[in-house]
Amino acid sequence: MFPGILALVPALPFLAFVVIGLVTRPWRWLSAGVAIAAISVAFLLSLGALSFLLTAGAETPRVVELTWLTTSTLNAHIGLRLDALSGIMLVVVTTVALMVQIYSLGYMSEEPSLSRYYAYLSLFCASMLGLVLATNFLQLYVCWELVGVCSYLLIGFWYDRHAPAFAAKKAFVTTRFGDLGFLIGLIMICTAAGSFDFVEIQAKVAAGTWTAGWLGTVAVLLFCGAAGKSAQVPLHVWLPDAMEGPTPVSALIHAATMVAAGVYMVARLFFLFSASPDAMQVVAVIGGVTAIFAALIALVQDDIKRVLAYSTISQLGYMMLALGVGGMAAGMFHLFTHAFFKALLFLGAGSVIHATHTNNMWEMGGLRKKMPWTFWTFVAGSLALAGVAPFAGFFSKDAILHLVMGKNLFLFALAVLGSLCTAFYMTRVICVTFLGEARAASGHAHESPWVMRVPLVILAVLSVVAGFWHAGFERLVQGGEAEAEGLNLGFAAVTQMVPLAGILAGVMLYVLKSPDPDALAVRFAPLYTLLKRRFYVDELYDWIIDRIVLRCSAGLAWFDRHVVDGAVNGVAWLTQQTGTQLRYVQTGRVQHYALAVFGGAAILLAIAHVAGAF
Amino acid sequence: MGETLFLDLKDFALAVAAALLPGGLLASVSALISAGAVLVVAPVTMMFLTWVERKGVGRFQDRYGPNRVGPFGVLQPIADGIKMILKEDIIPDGSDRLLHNIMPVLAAAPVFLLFLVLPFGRGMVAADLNVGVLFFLCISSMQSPMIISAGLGARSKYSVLGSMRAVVQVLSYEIPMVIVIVAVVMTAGSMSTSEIVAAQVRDGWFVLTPWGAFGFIVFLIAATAEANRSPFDMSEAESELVAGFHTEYSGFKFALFQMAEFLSAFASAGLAATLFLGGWQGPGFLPSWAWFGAKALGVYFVLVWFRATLPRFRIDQLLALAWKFLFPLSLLVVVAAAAWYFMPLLPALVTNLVLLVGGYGLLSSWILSEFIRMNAPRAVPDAR
Amino acid sequence: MPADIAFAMLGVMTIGGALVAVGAGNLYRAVLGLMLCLVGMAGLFLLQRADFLAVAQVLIYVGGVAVLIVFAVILTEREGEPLAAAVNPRMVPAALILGAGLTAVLVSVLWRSTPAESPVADVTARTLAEALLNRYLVPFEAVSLLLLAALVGALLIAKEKES
Amino acid sequence: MMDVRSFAVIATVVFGIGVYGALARRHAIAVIIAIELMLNAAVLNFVSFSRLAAPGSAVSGQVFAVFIITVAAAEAIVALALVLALHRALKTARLDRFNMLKW
Repeated sequence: MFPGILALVPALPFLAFVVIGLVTRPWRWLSAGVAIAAISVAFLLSLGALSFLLTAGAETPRVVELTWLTTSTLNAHIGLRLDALSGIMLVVVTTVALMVQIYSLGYMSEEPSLSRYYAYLSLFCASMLGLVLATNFLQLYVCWELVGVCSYLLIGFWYDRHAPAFAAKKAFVTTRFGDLGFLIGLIMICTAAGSFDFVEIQAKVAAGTWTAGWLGTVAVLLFCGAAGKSAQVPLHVWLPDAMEGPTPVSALIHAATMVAAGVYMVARLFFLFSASPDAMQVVAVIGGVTAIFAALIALVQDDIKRVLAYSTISQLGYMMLALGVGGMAAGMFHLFTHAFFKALLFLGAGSVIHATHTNNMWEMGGLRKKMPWTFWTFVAGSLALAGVAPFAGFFSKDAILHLVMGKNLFLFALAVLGSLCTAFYMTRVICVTFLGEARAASGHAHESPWVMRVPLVILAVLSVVAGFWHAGFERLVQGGEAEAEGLNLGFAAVTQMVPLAGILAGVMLYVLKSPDPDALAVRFAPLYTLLKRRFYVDELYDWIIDRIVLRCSAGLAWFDRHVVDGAVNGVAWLTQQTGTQLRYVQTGRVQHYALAVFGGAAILLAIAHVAGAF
Repeated sequence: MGETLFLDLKDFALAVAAALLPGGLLASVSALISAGAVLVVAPVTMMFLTWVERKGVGRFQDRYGPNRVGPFGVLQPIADGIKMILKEDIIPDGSDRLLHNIMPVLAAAPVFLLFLVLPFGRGMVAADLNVGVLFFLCISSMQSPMIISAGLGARSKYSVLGSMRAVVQVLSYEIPMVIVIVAVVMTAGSMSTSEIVAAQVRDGWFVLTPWGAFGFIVFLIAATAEANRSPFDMSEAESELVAGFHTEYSGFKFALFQMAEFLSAFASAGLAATLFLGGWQGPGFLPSWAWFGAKALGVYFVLVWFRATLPRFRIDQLLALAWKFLFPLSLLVVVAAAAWYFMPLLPALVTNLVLLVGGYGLLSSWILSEFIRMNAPRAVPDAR
Repeated sequence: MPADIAFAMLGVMTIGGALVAVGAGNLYRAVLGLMLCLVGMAGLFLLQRADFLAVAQVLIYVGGVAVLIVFAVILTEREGEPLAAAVNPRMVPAALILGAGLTAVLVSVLWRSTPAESPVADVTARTLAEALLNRYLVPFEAVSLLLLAALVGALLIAKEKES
Repeated sequence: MMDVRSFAVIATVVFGIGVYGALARRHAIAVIIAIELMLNAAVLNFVSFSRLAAPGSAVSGQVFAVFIITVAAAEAIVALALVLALHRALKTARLDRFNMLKW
């Protein structure tokens, strides 16, 4: 039965997309129902697949393939690959997607084009699930781009407003930079291997067909794509802006679909990366830098969603860091847990925004009483994110830190610092948003409807308990060959100090106001401004584009306008002139034409006759 | 008695020729003798016909007709001929002299060819072509360009109008006529006139079958119209067009047109006799050629009868008759003939009657009502 | 030989008719020339024992097409446009050269060919009919459809627009 | 003299005359006449050359001739109708007055 039936997992949401687009578009609640029904079935199937893997073992991937197209040099397949990675990802994606879609019923209830929204969501899920189940580079790439398109559509869902349209464009263009490298790497490896299939390429890599240096180049190029999709420095700039989309979409993008694609891709191609220590080093450094970089920016943001966005970038950095130091299981486990608590946090933030109609934390405050469900689930998510035991984040982050410490102390230091920042800024968010005095926007706030609360609760529960599966997870992913490392209690006790310190600092600053955060901001003004302006990355890009790219473009445009267009217009002019002259041959008198016809026939006949044809 | 009279005469002439001429020319001589016979007989027949016509019409109109020249006026045609030859030949100003001069000849010449394929008696057909009937049609259809050229050659309004009417009429009536002939040809299994007569010797006269009776009527009407004879003589309607296409022709040219007309009418009568009335066959007390002559003359007499009895049609009624009444009937005749050919006697009879009497009765009454409705006088809007 | 004499006469008639048809300034005479040529053609068919074709040729061309052409001439005749200027003088040299050249080339082709035994095919109306209604049934029906279409089309084109 | 070649020569000459007429004549109807001449020359060739065909298939040539005659009749009808329409629209049937068939 498995994995053939899994074709339904991406197919059902896709079908929902088609049905909504073609049939149920005028009836928005029906569209929502179709989408949710499709994703629910996909969710159940995914659970079935995971339990099947747990009972039957996941040592060897199970693959079914159909031939898609055949050329003389390449055979492209389309297929399904079920192994530990894809099984887990299926569950993560479908769970989060299901929660988000249910939550959206409440959050988007006043949206007139709800059908379009659910159609995009369904297509988004379908392409992500197709990516997860991909058996080869081509399928991976197609789904990869589909995911990009869907994120574009969803970030720019309110396309009639300036900011979302602009953010969507930014997201698309930025990821495109990464995708360029990805495509080059993909072409290199696939032409070299003569195949798209992961299995075949893995075999060739294992057989040592290529040198480590060449493989490293390929891996780094492929990592460019992952960096773009997973918003690693320096291609992280799109993700905070992507907050312009509907909040449930942000949850989906941050937890399960878009950004997870990069990490998943690196994990899926781990055989390739691990063959080149240099490439692994690049991944690890980029991940580590991203982790601390984004965490620092998150410290000073005012927009609740932006804080969460930077925290996502930071957490993705952790995942990459883990992968870079060889901890595939650790990285994926962090992806797994992060999906739940980040979805939870975004949905919670959405709930808050839904209630207050603002994104700015400083206009909220005192919401703990008014929105208890949201508050408590949000706290649970924050604790998980901060890595406080025994919440899910603790287990995954601890595994990463332990792993990194064994490899590279510098990166370990960055990671620990990042962890401290994480705890601090989450404390800041909770204190400013939920505690303290009620400010401008929270006066009329009220608890969200139950369709929004239920997903919060479910995700909160998952955020609490998911961590306890770490041993089983590791066994599943490692395929039983390496014995699970288990929890190092001593190490955990030491690292546990870090988030607690962060929380303490946060509470001191934002509850006790000693020292006063505003005074600190004035005192460390240059640093504060640097962080507030997000290290001037956007400005740097603007400068590069304005000064370098646009000037080069101007030169090229001149060339295009005068030389290329000149050539084209010249050809057109020549044709036109020839036609103008030739049209005098066309006298409009039918007998002249007949003369030409008969004359031609006579001449041909005469030539053939003289040549002796007859 | 005399059954082989003409054949014996020809054999005798051939024997004389064989004695005098080299053998290779014998076939040509045989053909020349037959053609010569036709050329001699035709004008004589024509003279006789004019006498029959004038005498007959006279009697119908309760007068004597020609009775001064010769006994019962039989020599009247000769007197007419002399008068025609002696008359002044007028060529109007502005007419096309060439056309004016040659058209009478060209109009009269093909008519003689019509007689080539008529079986005048047992074995008495000048050229037994396997496409005989078609040949007849082709020659008679050559009349229309001749008529129109003659009319145009005179360059008179009456002539042009008359010739155009004549051509439209001939072309229209040719169609039901040809279709009816197709029925005969289908049944006989040949287009050769002698074969068709032979088929009627075998199966009985076609006019005695229902489809044949209707076909004969259609053929007769169409032939009358083809010959531009009253009541279809629109092309030379005296009251409207003076004399139609030959208005401007006088003297012997006029005589040639007259001859062409009479002869083609008689040839049509002969064809009617051949196709429907069993040709030359008949009881043995008369020779076969006499039977043929009697039948042809009988048919011709009916044409005279028409002329004397019926008033002239209007041109639109005339065309409507061809297209709306004869044309459907001729198609039904073809179907009925096929039924007759393939079915046993009784069902064939029933089918024929249903088709021709029932079917055509309904069809024609519907068409007639429509025709009357369309031609009903309309309220004329006030002319300001 | 009588047949040869007939052939010579018919040949002269055909070619002469054709010359009149393209040479006569008066269109009526041109039509007469055409008729003459067509009748001569029919005679040439008859000489080759193509009885049916000969008869059909006269029936259709002389009895039908020629009359139609005369009608068209009558309907398009106009005062003040002399038909005498029948040829376009600027086209005459080219047309003459082309006509003569084409004829010369084709005759030369014929000249070079080896004379073959030329039996006279025995095609009667019956065999022709059998061929038309068996082997060539589909083209035959197609041609009848074509005729119908041409008839309807011609009516539509030539019909006066009702104002 | 009765061989196929002599008939073909006559057909060729008539065809050449037709070509001359079709190109040089001014009046549309005169051109139609010339075209009829050419078509008939082709018919004559079909009939003549069918004599050279294998016994039994000689009929094919005449069948083709029948088709050509039929199609030529149809062509003549349509052409004359066009001439009439042209005459009605432009008040002339002279081809050298008619030069709109361009650009």
